[in-house]
Amino acid sequence: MKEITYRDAIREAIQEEMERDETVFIMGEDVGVYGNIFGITKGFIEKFGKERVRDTPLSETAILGCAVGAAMTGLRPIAEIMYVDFTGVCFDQIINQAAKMRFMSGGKIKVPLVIRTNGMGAGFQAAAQHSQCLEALFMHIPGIKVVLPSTPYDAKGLLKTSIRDDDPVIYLEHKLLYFTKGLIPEEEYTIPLGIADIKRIGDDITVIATQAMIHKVLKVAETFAKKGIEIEVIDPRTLYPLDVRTILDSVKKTGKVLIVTEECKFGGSGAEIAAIIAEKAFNHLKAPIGRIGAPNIPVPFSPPLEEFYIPSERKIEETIQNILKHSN
Amino acid sequence: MKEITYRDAIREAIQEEMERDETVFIMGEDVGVYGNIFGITKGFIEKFGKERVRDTPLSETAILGCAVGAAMTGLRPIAEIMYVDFTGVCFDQIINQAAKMRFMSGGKIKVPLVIRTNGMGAGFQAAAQHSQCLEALFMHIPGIKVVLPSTPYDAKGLLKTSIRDDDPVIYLEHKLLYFTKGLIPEEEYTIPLGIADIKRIGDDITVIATQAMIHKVLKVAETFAKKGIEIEVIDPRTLYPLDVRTILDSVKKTGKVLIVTEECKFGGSGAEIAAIIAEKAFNHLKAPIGRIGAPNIPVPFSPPLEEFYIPSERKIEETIQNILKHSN
Amino acid sequence: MVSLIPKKLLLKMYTTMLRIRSFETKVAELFAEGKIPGLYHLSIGQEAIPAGACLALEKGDYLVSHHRGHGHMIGVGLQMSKMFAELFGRETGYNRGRGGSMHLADFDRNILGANGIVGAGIAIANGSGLSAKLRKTKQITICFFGDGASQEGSFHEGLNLAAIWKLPVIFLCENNQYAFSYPSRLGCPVGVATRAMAYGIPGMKVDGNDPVAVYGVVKKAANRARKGEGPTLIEAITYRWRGHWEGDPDQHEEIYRPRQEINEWLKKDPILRFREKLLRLGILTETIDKRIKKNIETEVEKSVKWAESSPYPDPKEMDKDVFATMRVILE
Amino acid sequence: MVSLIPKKLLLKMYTTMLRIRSFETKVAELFAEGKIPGLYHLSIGQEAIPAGACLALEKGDYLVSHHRGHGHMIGVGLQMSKMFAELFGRETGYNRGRGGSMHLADFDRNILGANGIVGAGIAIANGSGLSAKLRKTKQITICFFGDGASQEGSFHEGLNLAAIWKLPVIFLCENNQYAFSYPSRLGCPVGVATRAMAYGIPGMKVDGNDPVAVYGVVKKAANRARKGEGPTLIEAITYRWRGHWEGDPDQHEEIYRPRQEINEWLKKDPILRFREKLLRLGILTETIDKRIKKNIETEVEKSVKWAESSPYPDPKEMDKDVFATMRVILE
Ligand SMILES: Cc1ncc(C[n+]2csc(CCOP(=O)(O)OP(=O)(O)O)c2C)c(N)n1
Ligand SMILES: Cc1ncc(C[n+]2csc(CCOP(=O)(O)OP(=O)(O)O)c2C)c(N)n1
Ligand SMILES: [Mg+2]
Ligand SMILES: [Mg+2]
Repeated sequence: MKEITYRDAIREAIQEEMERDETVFIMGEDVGVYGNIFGITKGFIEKFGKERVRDTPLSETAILGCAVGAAMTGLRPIAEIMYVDFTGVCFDQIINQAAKMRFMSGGKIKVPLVIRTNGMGAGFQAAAQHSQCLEALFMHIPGIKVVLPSTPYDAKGLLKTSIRDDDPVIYLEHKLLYFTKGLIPEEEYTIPLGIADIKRIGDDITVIATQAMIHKVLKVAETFAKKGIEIEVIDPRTLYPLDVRTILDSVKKTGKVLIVTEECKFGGSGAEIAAIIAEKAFNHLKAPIGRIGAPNIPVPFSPPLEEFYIPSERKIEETIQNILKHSN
Repeated sequence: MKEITYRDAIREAIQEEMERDETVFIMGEDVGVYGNIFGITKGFIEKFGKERVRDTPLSETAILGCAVGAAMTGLRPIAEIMYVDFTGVCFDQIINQAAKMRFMSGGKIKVPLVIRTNGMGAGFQAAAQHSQCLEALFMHIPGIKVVLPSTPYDAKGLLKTSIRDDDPVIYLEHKLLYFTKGLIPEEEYTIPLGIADIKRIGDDITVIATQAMIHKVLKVAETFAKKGIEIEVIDPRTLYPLDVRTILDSVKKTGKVLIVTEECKFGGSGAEIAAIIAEKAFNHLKAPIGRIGAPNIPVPFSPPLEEFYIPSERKIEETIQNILKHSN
Repeated sequence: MVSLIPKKLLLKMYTTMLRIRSFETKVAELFAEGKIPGLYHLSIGQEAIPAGACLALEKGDYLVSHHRGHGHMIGVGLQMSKMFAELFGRETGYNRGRGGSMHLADFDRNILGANGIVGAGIAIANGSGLSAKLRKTKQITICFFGDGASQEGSFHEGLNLAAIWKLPVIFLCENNQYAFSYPSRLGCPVGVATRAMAYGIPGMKVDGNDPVAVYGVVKKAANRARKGEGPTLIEAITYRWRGHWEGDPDQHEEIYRPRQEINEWLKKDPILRFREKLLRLGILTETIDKRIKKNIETEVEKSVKWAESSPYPDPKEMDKDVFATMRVILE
Repeated sequence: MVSLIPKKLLLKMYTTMLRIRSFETKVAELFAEGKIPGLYHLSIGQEAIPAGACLALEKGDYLVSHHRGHGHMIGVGLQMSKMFAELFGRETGYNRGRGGSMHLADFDRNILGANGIVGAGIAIANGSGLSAKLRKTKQITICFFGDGASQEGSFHEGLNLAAIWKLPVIFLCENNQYAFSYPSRLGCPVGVATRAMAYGIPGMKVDGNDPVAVYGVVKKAANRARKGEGPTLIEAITYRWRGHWEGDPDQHEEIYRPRQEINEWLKKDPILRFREKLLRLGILTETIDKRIKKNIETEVEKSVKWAESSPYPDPKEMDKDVFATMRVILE
């Protein structure tokens, strides 16, 4: 095992896959000479050449369109859209082209494409157009897999799998996590899409969370552990495919559940998870399904506003407390 | 009262508002000379002139950008995007511009803009890129109101309110409903946004549905009524603001609930409604929360595929039956 | 120009135009009779463009089409039977009934598909262009789109990227004077070909009702692309005879197109014009002409019959076609 | 040209440039010290453009800006104090702390705001253009954007619509040679002004380091717009001295910009150049110059102080700013 940052785990995944398979290439704004805004592809041009590490103009529709076409004709593009917020200017290529191409063709074509975006999430005072969590939009569109890693280990393993996957994948990186550290194996490994990770085992309540929220939940779980309350923490890791079984098994065991996501709560990915539980594990529930997310407000700039906006450890703690009050 | 089609109800709303307020104008592809693909604005150029009834080039981003800018500077644009599927090419202007402008300004500007789209929904064999129900995407974005009328009465009243509203509204028309008929008052009326309509009163189960699904549910409800089972049918009419109170009150009364939407079920608007109920009316629930939607597949072209794809009356009936089996 | 082209090819162009027209005339008929479902955008009147352009391509070249794409498909030799089967929504169709007219594709022949989103294909064409370039295969990509598409952002981004990367792509705009009801003289007053200047690439305007002229410019652009010199923008001037889609009342009433204008263009029928030329040059005779038409008639009839008698797809099988690696859950 | 402009205006241009530079130099400092949060895109080196362009406008004209927008705001006379307050995230800021640098706006003065999405403002500018046209107010709109923005689809759609509708909009591209790390000679080899030809509108290239030259072309474009003759595309050639954003390592290391190139441009400092000209012409004296600078220094210091001592917004009040007609629910 070695310690590595989330950022470097992503870099290693791309690098290893580009070494392994010469049909893999990467394109996007500032990924070449600059080496990506977070330094993910630094030195890649030297290693792989300008043909496989392609700086593009400021044309997100052209980037994704080109990636879709290349994926349909024998290559495995990794297309980078700087911040997830910018998918708004190329949304058609994601939802109507990449995602639907295979089905519209009657299953005759595959589109092995990875769309990576750097900047999910708030916490940087980057304001309303540079801080969103938009996973729920992609999750609702059939035909595309949605990956959102929370640790270096998951980041590397899931990205390698995504690149090898024969279907379009949107791989959402969280800007607050790039410089967090974790252990990964020295040797090669991959993580299948659609398998949730139980980040902590417990019997008293199930907390399902993603990306930056996982870390807050884990901290809160430690506090509860000291009081003898054991929280089961589940990170779905991929929203599509979603590991419904792991979630339901846990809920059936604990009977209590809280879902914590950073996105706007209303209409978010947490709603789907809650709805599935309310449909499929209803008879096991001993308390209302709790859900925490951001309020239905664009992300504010000012630090105290942003701090209030992002779901806090305190809020998580209090909500868990409230749910636990319900008798078994 | 008079009988009118959904299409004509929409036309009347626009016409009356354009007559009432000269800052209201309409722009979009084929809305002028052609009078809109469903004939909604036929004759409008003659009535209001080319300045207020504006044919645009095939440039959806330009259309919405122009509408946002006009709304910020004293006008009340109605911008038409032909099919909802095409919002993919101008999504940024909806989610990052129209919806966020006011908040980013610190509440100092208003954006009284209506975005209308003609073509929600399947049933026309228009295939994967012309048949989607995308309300869930908009509902998740803070700053924009989401209206989806199911009857001529609602269509007119809600559209008039939307045009008068000082906030951006996306008004989603369902292509299958244009030529359905209903009664509306001769005199002027409006319907506030955020008030659900109880389309049928009942005590045995609450069914929440939108747009084309409302009509299927109402038919099914009649069948059940014959057997003495009374279904309460709720049409939220607007997904944002969502009339949570009406929904919860009904669920508290019936204890059983089914949500029926035409969109892909996974990550859809129905999930949010289910999640709210699971959180806020949990103690009143006597059965798992049922949810019906399309499978997680792009809309297929071939008639038997499409028929299978769209939630059917039979499926609604069976699911209700199953939920009712749960003892009280 | 005509004299430089082998007789056989000229006859093939002529036959291709006739095949497109017959196919689409049949589509109009079947749709009017309620026999085929869906939305139909016919290219009757525009047949010279696919006939000229597709014959200038080589085997293995990529083709990207748009909503008005039947002509392109027939141009590169797709089978009418499987095309009709698709329109009938049958399992034997090119897209196994999942796609319909707006999504016709044949990946076995590198036909990357029609598209329901105006302008989307322009961005996608760069992908097959880049792919061929990186794989060093000398394949080129031809991308068909309308005058309306040249008003979309994707046109700008797509052409710019192709120019910057010198991608082997031919952007062929079929300027049929209207984007639905919107005249191209309003939407693009300078003319689409002029827009090539914004990207520093060649822009060529050509008579889109003359297959030989189209063949010529496409051949030239294809050579350029194959030599690695980059993309070309071609604007082929033509006219659509029918409504924007089947059911467009403009077909019968004067809504956005003056009758006078339509009548002028009807006189420039690309098929009749070419027929006369070929007859004059002795390349075609009345006997051969009759035989060609007879054959096509038979082909159409047989194809429709086969298509109509083909089985519908099984809804329970749809779950397999969304992803290559997994089935989705059908509830 | 200079001789045609009143002395007072020339001095105002000069002062404006100095005010922009001082403001942004302070921003860089505050950011480096960790005193202001957020993302900062500074326009140091580009001051001649807002100084020339904004002074060519009239009261009531609309202004649309982009991520690198401080200069435009100061150019039209926004108060440094409220700008700083916004950057400090305070309730007294122009956007009440909700927006920050990338969303600065002042609707009381028709300054429709910076924007975090490259190219988005180009489409929005047409809206104020159309609005003025329909309301017959003779207001024009000036829209600032970068060379990178000219690669976005919104540029194409926006300029085309403005041209078709003859909207009173000036599209002013500040070509500072780079879009982040991407050189504009790659992204737009023909030059941005050339792209005007694609829309049949005038395209003008101007020395963006000369405020008088910028003033001249903008005045001309403004007259044209006000007369109802439609939009103009202006490309002002300039250079950004600092990194793309504060924190960009290119500021200190040679990553995408050769040091040689930066040094060449530093010599073309728009402020020094203009200062010398004004001194030569006797419009400015060393004494006046000192006084101006002293005043600005005081203004900056006072503004920062005021901003820093302003209160933060109350998070519980955020619910009121999303919609004009309702509060959202804060849980
Ligand atoms: C992004 C988008 N906008 C609008 C439409 C609706 N639409 C389909 S075809 C068409 C006109 C296209 O005109 P043009 O590109 O000239 O092609 P033509 O139909 O004339 O062959 C329109 C408006 C669409 N399919 N996609
Ligand atoms: C749609 C979109 N894509 C990418 C970005 C990230 N980004 C912000 S500024 C910028 C470069 C802009 O270059 P240019 O338009 O030349 O303006 P400049 O920064 O040089 O002033 C990039 C890539 C963005 N904000 N929006
Ligand atoms: Mg056309
Ligand atoms: Mg620049």
